[in-house]
Formats: sequence, structure tokens, C-alpha cells
Amino acid sequence: MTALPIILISLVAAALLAAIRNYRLSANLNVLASLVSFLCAIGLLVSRPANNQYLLIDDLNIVFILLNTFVGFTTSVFSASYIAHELETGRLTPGYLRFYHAMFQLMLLGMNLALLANNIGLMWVAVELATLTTVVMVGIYRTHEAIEAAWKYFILGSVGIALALFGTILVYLAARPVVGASMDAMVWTSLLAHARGFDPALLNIAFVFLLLGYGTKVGLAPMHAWLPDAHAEGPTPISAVLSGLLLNVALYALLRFKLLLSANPGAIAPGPLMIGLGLLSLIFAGFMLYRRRDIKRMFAFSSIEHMGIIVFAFGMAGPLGNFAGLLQMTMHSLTKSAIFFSVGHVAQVKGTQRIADMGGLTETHPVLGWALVASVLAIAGLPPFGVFTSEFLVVSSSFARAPLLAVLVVFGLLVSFGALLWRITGVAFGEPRGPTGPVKASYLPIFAHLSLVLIAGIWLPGPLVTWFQHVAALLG
Amino acid sequence: MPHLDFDIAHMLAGMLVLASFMMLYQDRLYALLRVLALHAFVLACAVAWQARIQDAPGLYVTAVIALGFKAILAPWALHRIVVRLGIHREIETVVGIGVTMLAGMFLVALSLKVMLPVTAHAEPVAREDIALALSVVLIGLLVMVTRRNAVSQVVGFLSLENGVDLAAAGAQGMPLVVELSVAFSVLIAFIVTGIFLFRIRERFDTVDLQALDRFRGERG
Amino acid sequence: MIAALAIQGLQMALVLLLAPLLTGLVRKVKARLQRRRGPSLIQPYRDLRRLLGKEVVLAENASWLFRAAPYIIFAVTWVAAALVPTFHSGLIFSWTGDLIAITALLGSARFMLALAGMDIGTSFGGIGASREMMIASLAEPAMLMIALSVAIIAGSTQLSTIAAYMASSAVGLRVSLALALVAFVIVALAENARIPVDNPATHLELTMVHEAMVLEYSGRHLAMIELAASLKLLLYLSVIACIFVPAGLGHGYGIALLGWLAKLAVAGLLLGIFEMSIAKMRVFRVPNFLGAALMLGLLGVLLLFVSQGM
Amino acid sequence: MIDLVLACILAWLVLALCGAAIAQTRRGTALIYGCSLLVALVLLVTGAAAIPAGVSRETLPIGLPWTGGHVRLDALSGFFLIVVGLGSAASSLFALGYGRHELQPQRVLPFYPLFLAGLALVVVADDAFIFLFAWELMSIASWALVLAHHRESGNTHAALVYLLMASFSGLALLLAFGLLAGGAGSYTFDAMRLAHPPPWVAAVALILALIGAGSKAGIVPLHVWLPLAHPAAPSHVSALMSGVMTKVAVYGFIRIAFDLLGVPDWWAGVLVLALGGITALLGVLYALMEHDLKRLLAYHTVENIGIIFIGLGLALAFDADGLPAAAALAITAALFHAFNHSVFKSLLFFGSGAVLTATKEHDMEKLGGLIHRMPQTAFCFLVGCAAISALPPLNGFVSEWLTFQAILLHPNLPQWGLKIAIPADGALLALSAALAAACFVKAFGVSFLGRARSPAAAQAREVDHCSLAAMFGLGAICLLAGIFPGVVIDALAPVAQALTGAHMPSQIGLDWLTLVPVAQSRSSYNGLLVFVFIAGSASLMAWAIHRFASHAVRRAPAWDCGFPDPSPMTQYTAGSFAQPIRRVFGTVVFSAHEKVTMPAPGDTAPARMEKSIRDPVWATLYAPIAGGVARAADLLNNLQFLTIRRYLGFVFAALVLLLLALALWQ
Repeated sequence: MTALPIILISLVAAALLAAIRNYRLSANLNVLASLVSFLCAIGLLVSRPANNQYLLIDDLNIVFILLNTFVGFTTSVFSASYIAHELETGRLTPGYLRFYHAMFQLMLLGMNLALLANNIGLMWVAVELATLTTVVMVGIYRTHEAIEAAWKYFILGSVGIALALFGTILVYLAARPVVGASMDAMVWTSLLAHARGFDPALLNIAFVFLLLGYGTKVGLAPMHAWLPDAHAEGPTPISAVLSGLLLNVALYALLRFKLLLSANPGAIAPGPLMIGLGLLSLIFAGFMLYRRRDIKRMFAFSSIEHMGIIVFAFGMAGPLGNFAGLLQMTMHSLTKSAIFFSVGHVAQVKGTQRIADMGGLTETHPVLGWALVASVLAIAGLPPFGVFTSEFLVVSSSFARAPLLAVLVVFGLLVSFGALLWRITGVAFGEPRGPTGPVKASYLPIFAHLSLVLIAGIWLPGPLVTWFQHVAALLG
Repeated sequence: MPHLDFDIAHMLAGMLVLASFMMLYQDRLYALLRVLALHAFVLACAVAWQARIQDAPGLYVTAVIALGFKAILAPWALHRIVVRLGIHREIETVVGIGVTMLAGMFLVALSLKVMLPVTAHAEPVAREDIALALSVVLIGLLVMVTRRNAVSQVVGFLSLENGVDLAAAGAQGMPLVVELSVAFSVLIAFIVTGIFLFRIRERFDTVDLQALDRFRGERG
Repeated sequence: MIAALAIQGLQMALVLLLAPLLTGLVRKVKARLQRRRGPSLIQPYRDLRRLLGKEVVLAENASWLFRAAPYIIFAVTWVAAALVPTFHSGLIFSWTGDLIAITALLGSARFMLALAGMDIGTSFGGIGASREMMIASLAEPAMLMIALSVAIIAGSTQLSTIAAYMASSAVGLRVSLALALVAFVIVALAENARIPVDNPATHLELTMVHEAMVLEYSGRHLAMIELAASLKLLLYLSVIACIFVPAGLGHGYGIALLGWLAKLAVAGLLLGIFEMSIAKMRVFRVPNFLGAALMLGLLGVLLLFVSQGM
Repeated sequence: MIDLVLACILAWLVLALCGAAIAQTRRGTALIYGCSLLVALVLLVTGAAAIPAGVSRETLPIGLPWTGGHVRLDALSGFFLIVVGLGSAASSLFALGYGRHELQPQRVLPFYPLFLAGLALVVVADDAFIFLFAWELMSIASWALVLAHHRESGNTHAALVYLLMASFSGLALLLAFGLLAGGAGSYTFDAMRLAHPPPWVAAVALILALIGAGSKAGIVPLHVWLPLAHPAAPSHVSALMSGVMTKVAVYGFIRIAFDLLGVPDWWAGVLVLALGGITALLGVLYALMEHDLKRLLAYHTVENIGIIFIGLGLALAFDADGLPAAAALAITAALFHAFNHSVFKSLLFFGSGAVLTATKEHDMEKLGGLIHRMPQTAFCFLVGCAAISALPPLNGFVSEWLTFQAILLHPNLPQWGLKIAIPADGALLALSAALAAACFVKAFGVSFLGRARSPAAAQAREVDHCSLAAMFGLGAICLLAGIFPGVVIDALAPVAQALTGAHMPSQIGLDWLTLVPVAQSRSSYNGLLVFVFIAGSASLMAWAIHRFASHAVRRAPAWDCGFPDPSPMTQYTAGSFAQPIRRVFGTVVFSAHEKVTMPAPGDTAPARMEKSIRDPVWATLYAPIAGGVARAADLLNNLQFLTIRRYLGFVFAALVLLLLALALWQ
């Protein structure tokens, strides 16, 4: 059993999808491919392959891979029903759909590769691939806004990428004297093994570049500017993938490099930097939520907010902090993609993304409306959903150690909660507004995600916990 | 390593920084493109020289890419775009040239200061090269920030990327350099062949980013 | 046991019997001071008999509450009066309620009376009820403050114990007690609808409070309410007597009884003189008047809390 | 024992699911409420049995993986389980009738049992996670119930404010627990009990607990959500929120302040006393200014919470000064009042619910004369009014009397803060009690007495038997708890013992069932005798008069000093009733002022009188916060509309700054 299939499947699927004209067939194929790669990921759980110079499976990234492939699968299911509607309304043409599906698989390929890579160079290439594919996906509607969003995303993204590459090179430079001028100097496993001998000064500079470079893709303020528009203007499945997966991938990269730094005694502690950026993003996004008129853009900002919390948690580190970070990350990508699924259908019903044109959803579309309410409550960190657990851990564990920071976090949480609650009350309750036609929604993905989050909120399975704890220990 | 090799490598890197400064100085589009070509040419030389002194054949490929793609193809393509889109030739800069130059100076100083504490056992070539590469990157970013129109920003980005390449080449025996530079070239190809510019061409009469920004979500 | 029960019974009978007389006395005093002969002392008894004999004229929309209220009001007041040591401290049932409970009992009487006032739905009833509650909202806390300061001094809220303590020499002269007495007098005036707060003798005036509430009552109902009113007056005077001039209590029934009667007579006299000597206030100056009482009471308590010596 | 409680909670959760499933069906309502009633009764009995019985605990495989879900049933939890069980039983019974008029049962039935489950779970939770989990669950469920009639104006706003404040309280408690748990994250209450934190930690934790629990209980100035949310919910839910949920919040405070934190400092007592006193007075004043029946009741909840916290503050003060007996008296008074309030407040909300079903009105100015149309409801409501106004011989008086006794108990505490705070609270308590009486004369008099002010009120019909049964039941409890207070006090002895290390002397044995807090010579009260005497003498008198004097009755038009007015509009309204008190207190507190425009003689225009009232808390605390957030949002929002170049500028700036920092750091 090796990790290769995950990559290959996507590759092959992409090639096929580029060829197939019939969009139903291609949609189903898309779903199938995603499902198979998810199964492969589960296979990895069963028997873990040996690592080589290029591919790596360890406790840390297997979490991400599973999550990635799972959400990829559910998203493909959702996208099947979504694009059908897009075709009816004529926003997309079959020609574009071929492109769309192919790109979808390439995107998954890029992300999975980035997660699997045992090689900082390979990882960088993969992240770039993911970026490029998502860029064209964002621009696919070819409206003014879409193009501008894509352009913004592209420019900021490529600058970020460039900075990340510079950082990567610096890491290599730091590693070379110790590991020797060979491929090993770019391989995670050997890097980690020798990290303590690296030149701290170089590592520091490298981390600054990597933090900003990959942080741009994580969507941390002040590098966040691309994220809201990309979420708002792209097709909703892409928004779901962006929030649910791409941010995680970038975050994963950051964590990897954080490992290097924390393994090196001389280097600066990465904690404070991450805490600072995290708090900034959290509070900034919290305030930005209030003036949003576009529902997808609003939830994009909520993603920034949550990335802030997660980065903060990892910055606080410690067994509790890291555990909370991992949990929060998992829960966020499940919940947020669920939100985007329901929002996508809502937007299709209402024919717009303007919040002002939505209202009384629980009256007109009870299932959809309550699903949306539930997922928003979940993302706001209320029980019985999983985010509550993680935020509980973040706040309580950090208050004992750094009261002021915890108070700031609480402040940010309250601010953003106020905005989300205000909006969702308007959308889901009160007098119905906007078109109230029936909707051909695929509830399966939504409820799959929600039930997972619900279960996690009440009871975390033992293996998962020990595994998270192990990773948390890894992250120091 | 022989002293001469080091000097030449150092000199080439320095020239790259110089080219970046020229870029900062230019306020006319065509001239800017020429400087870009020069910039990429210097880079090619630097990389080739590194290939020679590190006798890493892979680097020659990078050098060739730099020469062919960045020094010739990209400037030419951008030139075509400028002509076809009839972009007005002056680049309106945000702040005066003088201030920009000063900022550039400051950036160079900063990068040197940052790189200084790197301990000696990363041998001098690497250290100096990285320091200069860092300043090239920063100046490239500065160009992007201080120029208003898209083409000049793309130019800025290219120079930034040249800096990264310089660093990669300077990092002795770095594997995957070729792959990375190829991947990067793809990125640039994306920009320069400019699906976006063409799409934008369909939509806008100008590639001035402010025109782009007029269609910002949530306005109105 | 039997004796104790008998004394308790005697007390209840006495207060019931003496209450109208006291009212008559006050009226008489006022009349004399106005150079009128005035009605005879037993006039209130005659009024009561007449009222009891008459048929009741009920407004059409009077509810059961309107009819039940007079009996409840009377009973509550009577029970309260039965708990006050008049001529004998340590009545067998005196521990049924302390000073606070007595205040609260009178509160329940007022509650019912105000509701009865609102039952018919006339503007006068409303005026009466609303003003009564406004006055009470200041008088009752004042009363409780007095109770607090007295209780702190005597270490008990139990009237018998208080009286015993006050009679003993341990009291000495205390500022708080003086404050309490002044406050108590003010409260008593307000609670019994006397001048300057209210005028028991008026009708058809927008200044009336108590009379406005009972405007719709007639016959036996009115009799009950009048009786309750005079009981209340008697009660307040006896409480003042047993707290502030406990002399005579506990020197055998005869002396105590005579002492109590004397105190009542003096109090009635003073009340009459006082009522004659000042004018009635405007309604919205009453709050200041009562607020003063409340402040005095609170001041007394604070003094006690702050230093035990005063 | 605890397993039984868990079973009840589980049953309620299952019922919630069923509720979601069968809400639309014809029998759904009856089924859900009926089952909830049964479960509630079981819970009630369990709680009652748990108080004398010792501690019983259980660890569930849920919650935080490495801690597990700890639940624990001790005397305190047992007592509050009684409150929860009684309240939920009564409201379920009431809802059996009331719920039939619900237009959208699917918006109520799923959340009602969930709410009950949350309430019960908070009380038995024994680690921070389960506690907060249940705490927030309770908030969410009630939030959904507040939104049950989300299309009525103002309800969505109420729900918004409510959940916002709820999560604020949750976060405050979270911080408190985080502090107590320490960096290692030992979240079980047992660990916290053993953890003797340093004084400043204890202090901060106590203040946070006061903020967290207080804002859920409705302490001024954190009460703003309460008068909005409680009335918005269906009446049986309002009863639960006002009668039970606020008590569960009180439980939260008691659990942290008395159980987890150990012996407090004396200033804690001062703090709680001050807040309690202010809350009591402001609550009743708000209520007096209010003419919406349900909102008036909600404000009275604020007042009574204040009274409860006065008791708790006294207990803290006595505890700090090492006077366990006194502390026991104070906390018994507080708990007793909590119980009483849960009873009569539920009763009153049921009454308002009955009025609502009968007239579709909860604005008092449109009611009146209901005593003729719905006599039984009127009677129960009257009992509730008398009880909440602390009139003997009902239960409200007993608990307030006990609080007074506690105030009187130790005038000579060493600290000056307490020397001032305790008597001041005495005055505030007395004032609020008197004002409460005034307020309920207004409430009952305007809505039930007099003449009907609207056709709806004139056509009102008596409500169904289930509702009446619930009301009469609670009314009976008001009376019984009033005339047999000894029973309750003895039942509370183990709780007081557990919290303060002492308990009040046993009451049951005393002759005539008298209530003697400390000593016969000091103070005593006998509700039973008072009741018997009043009833006896009243009926004796009535009998005697009807027997020997006259019993003739003639119905005639109202006399009204000779010129009665047929129009019911000439009656005293709630507004006019409150006018004197508004003049006396309102001008100071609410800067209330009236503007009378009297037309010139001969002018036929109607005279007008406008009154304006300003909510001091909202104006001085919440409006600025809201404004601040809005301003900040507007300010930052500009960052959404920059050019790409500027965004690049941010990245550039960040990079340069970090490099600079690095350069300086090295």
C-alpha cells in the first residue's frame, strides 16, 4: 500500500474529465474519483507505507489527508447537484464544465500532493498547482467581479508563493551545512532529525518568509485580501473547498516549518508571531463581518476569523493548545463547508447572494433553513457541536497562562458571534423575503458534515483523541 | 574557492541589484521592459556562473530558461501587450522616484543587516548572494507596490522572482532548482500570456488596476 | 394556659371595643378645638350600628373581591392588633408574629383595600388606590427601618421582648430611638390617613386618598372598613406606647390596663391637637414628608450599625 | 440516584427528537407535554430524595476525552432539581392545555424537552465542560423557543440580544473555569475544590462567576436581555425561563462561589450585596414603568433575583467573618426565596398566558374586568400577586422575613463596607417589597378588576382545565409553603450544612409549628396561626353580621361621587396608576418627564399628555458599546475597498516590519 494512488487517481480522472463531454457522466465520474481517493486515504490508515524522499505519511499529515479527501468527496457530491442548476440557469456552459471538472480533480491533486510531500520543494510546487487551479476556478464565471477576484487572488497568491519559495530556499541553506548538499536537505524526515543543528539566524529569516508566504494562503490578516472575494465570486463548491481544504493545506505547511523552528533551540519561538497574526485576523475579521452584504463573503470572513483562532491556538502550543488547534481545524473545515453547501442552495433559490434579499428561510425552506441555522450556531462555537469543544480548550487553557490574550480572544469571539447571529437571525427568521421556490438540494453532504460535527461535540472517539494527542506532542 | 570566482559571482549579484534600482528609476514603460530584459540577462549570467563554479550542470538549464524565457520572451510578450492594448506609456508612480530610490536603499541595508548574523559556516558566497537576492526580492515588491499599472506590476513581480532564482542558484548544490524554476516559469507564463489581461481586454479598455478595482464586490 | 387564653381573648375584645371610642375621642378633641361641641364620644358606635343595619348597595360590576375585601381587611387588622402587647406583654400568641409581621399584615390589609378601590372601575377608586400605594411605598420601608433600629437595640423583633427591654434600665438614652420615634409618628400619621397626609373627614375632594378608595362602600361593608380603620389607629398608638413608653407594662394587669388607657387618651389628645394645628399637604409633597421618615429610620439604623454605643 | 436523573435527561432528549418528528401530528402536542410532565415528576421526586441522601456521582464517556463527563448529585443539586422538576412539571401541565393554541407546534415541541434537559444537566454537572455544555444548551434551546413566534415584531431582536448576552455569560464562566482549572487543564470540580487557588485568582474567578451567572440570572446592569426575551417566548416557556432558568443561574453562582472557591473575602459580600440591592430596587421600578403584563412580570424576576442575591451576599459576608450559623440562615433565606419565586413567578406567567389565550392581549391598557369573565384564573393570579408582594400568610413573606432576620443577626461585623452595605440593603429590600405591592395592585387591578377596556377583554372566556389545574396547584404550594415554612427550612438544612458548615435549628418539632430562626425570644413567626386567625375571624365576623345584622344587597349603578361615566376609558389606567410613583422615583432614575398640552378654552382639540422614559442602563452602557462596534466596523470596512496595489502594500509592510523586528532582535 502506498500513497501514490491518491495522486494518480486524481491525475487520471482529470485527464478523463477533460475529455468527456456529457456533464452528468463527468459529474458522476468526479464523485467516483473523489470517493476512491477517500477510500485510499482510509487504506493509508490501515497500513501505513514506508516514507521515501518524495512522499511521507505520518500522524500529522494523515489527519489532513483524510479530512481533505473526505471533504473533497462530499464537495464533489454537492457540486454534482449544484452545477446541474448552474447549467439550467445558463451561468455555465457544458464546455466550461469539462474544464471545471478537470480542474476540480487537479485541485484535489495539488492539495493531496502538498499534504503527502516529504519534500519542501515538492510541497511548494504542489501548493502552487493548487493555487493556479483554484484561480481559474474562481474566475470561471467571467463576470467583472469574478475576474477581479481571480486577478486579486492570483497576484497576491503568486507573491505569497514567491515569498514561500524564498523561505524554502533559506531553509535548504540552513540545512545544507548539517545534512549535506543533497536531496536530504529538502526532505522533511531528515530535516526534522537534524533541525537542532541548523543555523538559527537563517531559520528565523526563513520562517518570516514562510509565515508571510503560506500565511497569505491561510488568509491571515493583513494578507487576507484575496480570500473574501475569491470565496464570494467563485462557484460555491470551490468556496467550500477553499475554506475547507486549501486554507488547511497552507496551514499544514506552516505547522511543518513551525516544527523545524521549535526543534531548534537557537531560533526565535514561532509562537508569538503566530499568536499576533492570529489575534489580528480574529478581531479584524470579527469587525469586518458586520458590514457584509454578500452572504458568501461574510462566511469567507468567518473563515479568516477561524484561521485566526487556529493559528492562535497553535501559537499558544502546549498539549492543550495544539490539541485544540487540530480539533478546531477539523471542525472548522467540516462545518464551514457544510455552511457553504447550504448557502449555495440558498443562493440558488434566491437567485442572489445579497443577504438583504434573504429572509424567513425556516418558514419557506425548513430543512435548508434549520440546517443553515444549526451550522452557523456550530461555527459560532455553541454546543452540542464540536467547535465548542475546541474553543472551550483554546480559551480556558490560554486564560490560565496568558490572561490578557485569552480576554482578547473572547472579545474577538463575541464580536464575530454578534455579527453572525445578527445576520443569521435576519436570514433564517422574520418575514420571508425573496423568491421562495422549491429547491433541488442534496442534503446528504450537509447532514453528513453536521452529524460528524455533532458527534465530535458530544463524544470524541478514543483513537482519534490519542492520535491528536500524539500529533499535539509532536507539535510541542 | 578561488578568490576570483567569488568576486565575479558577487559582482553579478551586485549588478542584479543595480538593475533593480534602474527598474525603480524608470518611469517609461518601454524602457522599463528593456531594463527587465537586462535584469533577466544579468540573472542568467549569474546563474550560469554559479553553475560553473559549483559545476552543477542543472543550473545551466535554469540559466537558459532565464535567458530565453525571461530575458527575451517575457519582455517581448509584454511589449506586444502594451502595443496591442495601447497602454499609455508613462507609468504613474505613487510616490516620487527619489523617495522610491531612498526606500530601495533602505531595503538593501535592511537585507544586509538581516543577513549579517548568519554564521560563517554558511560560506560567504551563499551569504552575500542571499543578502543581495533578498534585496532584489524586496525591491521587486517595492516596484509592485509603487507602480499603478498592471504591466509594470508584472515587471516588478518578474524581478522579484529573479531575486528568488538568484537565491536558488546561490544555494550551493540545491536539488530541484531546475524543477522549481520551471514551475515558477509556468506561473509567469500564466501571468504574462495573461489570460487575465486578455479577459480584461474583453471587459475593460485599460489594464490600469484602478479600473479593475472599480468592480469590487459589495460596492453599490 | 386557660388564663393566658382568656387574657388573649380579653385583649382582642378590648381593642375591638376601644377602637371606636378612640376615634370618637380624637373627633371630639378636634371639635372642641374648633369651638364646636362635636359629636358625643360614642357617636362612632352609633354610626357602626346604623351602618350594620342598612342594606348594602353594590355597584353593578362589583366582583366577589369587592364583597370579600371588607371582612378580610377587618380580620387582618384585628389579628395584627391582637398581637400588640397592650396591657400585658407576653401574650400567649404574641410570638405568632413580630413587629415585621405586624407591618406586613397591615400591608396585606392595604393591598386588599387598594384592589377593592379599583374593582368598580371608577376614577375615584383609582386615584385613591394609586395614591395609597405611593404613600405606602415610602411609609412601609420607613416602618421597617424603625423596626430594624428598635430590633437592633433590643436584640429582638418581638414586641413583648422589646417592651420588656425598653422598660428595663439597660436602654439608656439613644439618638437612634429619638430618630425612630419621630419617624414612627410620621409613619403613623400617613398610615392612618391623618392630616397632614390625608383628611379622614373630607369627601368630594381630589385630595382624598383613603376615602376615595372606600367611596363605593356602603352598609355593613363600610362598617367593617371604618372599624378596621379605627382598629389600625388604636394599633399604631399602642405600638408607640409599648415601644417608647413601656412604663406600666408588667406591673400587674390593673396598673398596666390603666396605664394603657391613659396612654391612649393622651395620644388621642395629642393627635387631635396636632391635626388642628397644621394644614394638609399637597399630595406630591407627601413623598418628601415620608421620605424624611425613611431617611430618619435609615439614619438611626446606620448609627446603630456603625457604633453600638449610640 | 444520579442514574435516575440521567435517565430523565435522556428521556427528555429522546422526547426532543420525537418532538421534531411528530410535531405536526394531531396528538403530538399532548404526547410530548404529557411525557415531559411524567419525567418532570420523576425528577422532582429524585431531587427530593437526593437532599438527605449523600453524594452520588457518575462518570460518562462523553465530553472532554481525558476527563470524561462527570455528573454528581448532592444536596445542593438535589434542591435545585426540585425547583427544575416542579417548574417543568407545572409548565408541562399548563402546556397540555395552553399548547393546543400554538399555531406552529413544530417550532416549540422539539426545543421544549431539550430546554428541560439542559436545565437538569446544568444542575448535576460536575466538570467545567459538561457544565458549560449544558449551560449553553439551555441557552440555545430557550433561544429557539423565544423565536417560536419569530414573525411578531421585536421577537427576533429579543432573541438576538438574548443569545448574545447568553454567550457572553458563557464565556465569562469559561474564563472563570479556565482560571480555576489552571494551565494543566484539570476541569473536574473535584480538582478545583482541592486546588486552593491564590487569593487574586479566587477573586478574579468570583467576579467572573458573578458576571457570568449574574448576566444569566438578570443582575442589573446585565439584565437587559431578560425583559425582552422572557415575554417573547410562549407563556409556559416564559414561566420556565423566569421561574427556573434564572434559578439555575443562581445555582451556578452558588456552586462556584460557595463550593468551588471555599471561604471568600469580605469584600465579595459587599459586592454581591450592593449588586443585589440595586438589582432589587431597579427591577421593581422598571416593572412599575411597564404596562405590558408579561414584561412587567419579567422585570419582577429581576427584582426577586436581586433579593436572592442580597441573601447570598449576606451569606458570603457572614462566611468571610466566620459566622457559620448566620451564614446558614442567610443562605437558607436565599434558597427559600429562590424556591418561592420559581413557584409564584411560574403561576403569574401562567396567568398571563391564560389571559393571552383568552384575549390575545398582553397590553394591560387593553384589559380589565377579567375577574368576571375568568374568575378562577383571577383568583390564582391574585394569590400569585399577594405571594410575590410578600404578604402574609403566603410564602413570599416568609423568605423575605428570613432575609430581614439575617440582616438583623449581626449588626457588628468588623468591616466598614459591610457596616454600610447591610443596613442599606435592608432599606432597599423594604423599599422594593413595598413597591412590588404597589406594582401588583396595578397589575391585578388594571387587568382583572374594573371594566373591560377592549372588546377582546369583554369577550374573554375562562381557560381549559389543564391550565387551571397547573395554576391552582402552584397557588396551593404558595399557601402551603407560607403556612408550613418549617418543612421547607428543615429540608434545606443539609444544603446549608454542605455550603456553610452549619444549618438553622430544626423547626418541625416546635409547638404550633412556629418558625423560630434563632431563639423564641428573638423573633418568631407562625404562618399557620396567622392564616387560621384571619380566616376564622373573617368568617366569624361575616357570619355574625349576616346572622344578626342585615344581609340585604341591592345592585345599583356605581356611585362615583354622583357622576359616574359609562365609558370604561375614564377608568384609571396602568399609566395613570403608576403616575405618582413615576413622579417620585422615575424622575430620578429614568429621567422621566411629562408634557401636557392643554388646548386653549374653546379649542375643541383634545388635550394631550406625553410621557418619556429613558432606560438608564441601556443608555449609559449598551448604546455606547453598540455604537463603538458599529463605528469600528465602519472604519475597518474601508479596508474592503482598496486596490490590489494597496493590499500588496500590506504584505510588503508586514514583511519589512518582521524583517526589521528580526534585525533588531538579533
